[in-house]
Amino acid sequence: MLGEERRAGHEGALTEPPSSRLVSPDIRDEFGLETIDMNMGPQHPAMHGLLRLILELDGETVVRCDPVMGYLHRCQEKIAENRMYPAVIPMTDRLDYFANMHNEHGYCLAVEDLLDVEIPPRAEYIRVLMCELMRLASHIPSIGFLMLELGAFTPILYAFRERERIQSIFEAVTGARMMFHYIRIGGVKADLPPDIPQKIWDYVESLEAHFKRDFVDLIEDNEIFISRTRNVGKMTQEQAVEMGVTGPALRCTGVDFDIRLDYPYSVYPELQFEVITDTAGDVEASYRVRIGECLQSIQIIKQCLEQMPEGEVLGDTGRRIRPAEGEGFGRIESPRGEFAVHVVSDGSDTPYRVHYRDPSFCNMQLLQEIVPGHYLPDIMPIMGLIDPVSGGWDK
Amino acid sequence: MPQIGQGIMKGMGVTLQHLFGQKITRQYPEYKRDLPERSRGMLTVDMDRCIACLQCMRICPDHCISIEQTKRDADGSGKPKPYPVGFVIDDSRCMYCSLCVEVCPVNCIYHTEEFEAQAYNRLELARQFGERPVDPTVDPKPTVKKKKKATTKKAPKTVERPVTEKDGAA
Amino acid sequence: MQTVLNLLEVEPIRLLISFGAVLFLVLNLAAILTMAERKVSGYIQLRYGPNRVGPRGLLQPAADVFKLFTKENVSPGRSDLWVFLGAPIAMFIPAALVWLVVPFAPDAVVADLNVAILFFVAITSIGALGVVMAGYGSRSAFSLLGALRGAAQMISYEVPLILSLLGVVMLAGSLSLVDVVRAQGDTIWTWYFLPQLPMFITFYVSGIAEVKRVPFDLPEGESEIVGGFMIEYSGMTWALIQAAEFASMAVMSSITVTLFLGGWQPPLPFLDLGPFNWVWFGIKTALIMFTFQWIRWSVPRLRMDQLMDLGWKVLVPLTLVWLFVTAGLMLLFPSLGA
Amino acid sequence: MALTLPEGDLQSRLERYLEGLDNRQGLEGSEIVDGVVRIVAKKDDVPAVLATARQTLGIPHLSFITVVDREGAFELTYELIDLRGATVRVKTTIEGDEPVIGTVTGVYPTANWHEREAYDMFGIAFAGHPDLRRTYMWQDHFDHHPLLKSFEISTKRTFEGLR
Repeated sequence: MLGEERRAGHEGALTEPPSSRLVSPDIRDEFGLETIDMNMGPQHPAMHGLLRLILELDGETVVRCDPVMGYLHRCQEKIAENRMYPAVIPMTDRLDYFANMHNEHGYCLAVEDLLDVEIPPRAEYIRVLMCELMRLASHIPSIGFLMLELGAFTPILYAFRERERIQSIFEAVTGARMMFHYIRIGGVKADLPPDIPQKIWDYVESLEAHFKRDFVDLIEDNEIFISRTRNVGKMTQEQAVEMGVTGPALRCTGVDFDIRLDYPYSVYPELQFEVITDTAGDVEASYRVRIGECLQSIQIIKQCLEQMPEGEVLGDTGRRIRPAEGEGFGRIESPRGEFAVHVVSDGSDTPYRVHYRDPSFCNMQLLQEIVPGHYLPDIMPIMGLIDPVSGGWDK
Repeated sequence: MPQIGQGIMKGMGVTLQHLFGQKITRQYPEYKRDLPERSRGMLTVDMDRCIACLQCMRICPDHCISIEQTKRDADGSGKPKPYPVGFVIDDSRCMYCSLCVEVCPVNCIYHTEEFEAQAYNRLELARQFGERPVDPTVDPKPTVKKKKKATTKKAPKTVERPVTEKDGAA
Repeated sequence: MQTVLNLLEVEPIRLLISFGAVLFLVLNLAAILTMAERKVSGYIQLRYGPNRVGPRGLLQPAADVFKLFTKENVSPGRSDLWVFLGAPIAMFIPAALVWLVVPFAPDAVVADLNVAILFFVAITSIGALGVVMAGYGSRSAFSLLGALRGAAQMISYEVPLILSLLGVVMLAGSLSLVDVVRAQGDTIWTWYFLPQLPMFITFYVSGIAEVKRVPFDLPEGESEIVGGFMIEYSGMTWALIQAAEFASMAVMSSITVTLFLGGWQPPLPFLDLGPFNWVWFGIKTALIMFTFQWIRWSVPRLRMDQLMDLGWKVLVPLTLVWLFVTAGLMLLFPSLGA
Repeated sequence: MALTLPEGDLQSRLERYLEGLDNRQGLEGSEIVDGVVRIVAKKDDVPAVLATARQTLGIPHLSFITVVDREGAFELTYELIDLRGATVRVKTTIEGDEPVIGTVTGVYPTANWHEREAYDMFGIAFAGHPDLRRTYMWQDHFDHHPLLKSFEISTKRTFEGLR
């Protein structure tokens, strides 16, 4: 486990659990104490997208936290019901806009489940390569966001420098910087341009070289960072699983659940990587898990580039995609957790029903559970632990 | 007991390195990056090649393409063929997904390298390519009479949805 | 001409004119500091900072001021208007007043009070009033939280701030800042920051807390309470608050320099610039201000309970212990005192 | 507090789940296809089936609840995963225009928001749900359920008559 030996010298930081800060209602009534109602968001500089939190504050202590969603709701599921199968893919890009590739991949897996199409091995490798680059491009900014929420502005710009570089690679491969529309039903849109494998290799090498300086040295040992994140948002494994948490937020409690290994898809069984876990289940642990996963992603990218076979990149799906009646499921490990797609077909060329299970939506339930008892400034690091994306929870 | 301030000093060392380091800002209007070959800019249409097959209009997820179709004997072969008299691409809706480019059978719609679109009015962003302007906000109405032309099958009308029953799975 | 110069000798007029000059300096300093802040943050963050207005963006502050002047001054409905509008003034005036006693050079001080340190302490603590006024007058939950945090923080950090001054006062044997600087001598190892190192660190840290900068910017707490007490301000009132913040930051660094880093004294005797010794004062102040900015862009923010812990459980005991150490040493070696 | 995840190889676990669920409830159908235990249950049995899955069989995670509007009937899919490769898919059908089904928030607290979403989008009432509010749509002045097939969208293009 990552954090154990680091924590050994720091036991003093643990005081009482946050719930002990709550004043019981009886006492509040007896002394006539009042609470403040406060609206955090939807316009709030540090909120992840458009989320409104209705807070009840007792001084600085949060008594009740009620997330209100829907400010970015586009009813993607209804949109998908009125579009042809291939035309839904660019819409899935808009779901979790920090993990577009994963959304496309999940949707395509679900439709391929319906179609039983053969996917060429090179396409599978390209998909995994792109998804892992996307994971880097999502995890690194989320570390930056965590720091931004703690009040340090600088790491986010270092993070976005990396994201921009990855986006430039994506632009050369897919043609767009953010809304890629690259993974298609039956493969990927086009083969990698000839110079791109070398560019990706060079990029991950250079990232490895300065990753430690910019995202570990700058943050890891900072006493203020440690005091702000250690034992903040602490949850047990049972609590996390009970609330349906997946992804780094679950792994930071020590549950080594990773869909890439447990429900293998694509070519992940052929690749060597570890599932990063930590035991503490607090914000600091989630930061460490994300750092570890970035390094694992770099390893996966290198393996993909080394093992990538030659060949076709788009399987034959016919001119019109019109699956038989039935339903298809796709489940992938997005940077935020389990992203699952359920597609129901009625035999026409538009899906009868598409359901997205987005990790941001499910992980956000944690807010109601663990925020009460924390101080107001702790809400932001806890949001950093969950790392939700507005397009994800609002579909 | 770690030395107090050590971690902060380490972090400040990193920021000091960056203070004198290479900057990454690009001064945009003066400096423009070379776009990669595949980059997807604004769409344009080569109207001479367009055969008004309406594939792009059908596939477009945003309904940003509207085509007004007539029958016209444009090439003087004596046979009237579908002809796009009006063709509009509404850039205020387009999301550059490139689906229309992929379905086009004659490669007449393609991406350019332009990406800077601005206007004071949303309708100004609707670019007209045909002889006759088309209102992009109105759904295209059929103008072609259904003839016995040898032109393949019909568009799928409202497909009957199977009511209830478990589908396939269970 | 002669009469004008003679007028300068007359005490109230001299005071007014020189204070006017200092005020002018302070306002410009605030503008320059915003520029410096943005440039430093830009360079640390791999950016260039503002570089469009004027050569290398040097006219950016002027453009900002122009923009803020033309901006509508919005006050929230149901706000307590007089308190709301009075708050920026109540914040700016103390920040400007302290400059009265800052010695720029041996004779360049507006008022060489013999209780200058007391004056400094008294005036800076008024700043908390402005914060409370702003938070109360805005009638918003965010402002209220910011004001409560600001009041608690500024009053708590007054204590270590004052305690850390006492060592210097004991060593110099005077409350006059000019005397303090004179007592430090013109070599770098005789300045008070070496014998008073814990006091210097305490003063520096609580100085940052007093001027509400990262890592102690809880009253603003941009990512939590969105600007805190100044959330509702716009236009010139906001600009005045900003000017007050930057002026108090400059004041804090100049007082730090005066008390611990030898004021206008050159670091080594042969570097004495004679009448231009204020250059040394400027360089040292700029350095301290740069460290303020450097820290600001490197570290996250503390939480309220941690802030209080740091103040009351670390800094106050540290200063008290060092106060006794200083006093004891001075008893043992009377030559230490001035 | 450590959590115990199910052990044993995939096939035996699947069989155990199938057996465990089949024995207790009178199911309408149950089979194992491609590493998925597919269960069809009666509407009223669903909370009991899920309670068995959670408490007796120890399947810890409810992945999602999908509702499909079959125009006249609603088909619900509860996807349970045991975090180690096995999936249990419970399907049920609710007939009628005013669908009501028992909540499973008691066994899977994570179902809370999934059920709220289903209520918001389809108007399915979950009896016994602690906090049945809309998730996305306006809390008041909005009586529609957008994912129903009867909810027409205004921007739909039909292409009817176009070649």
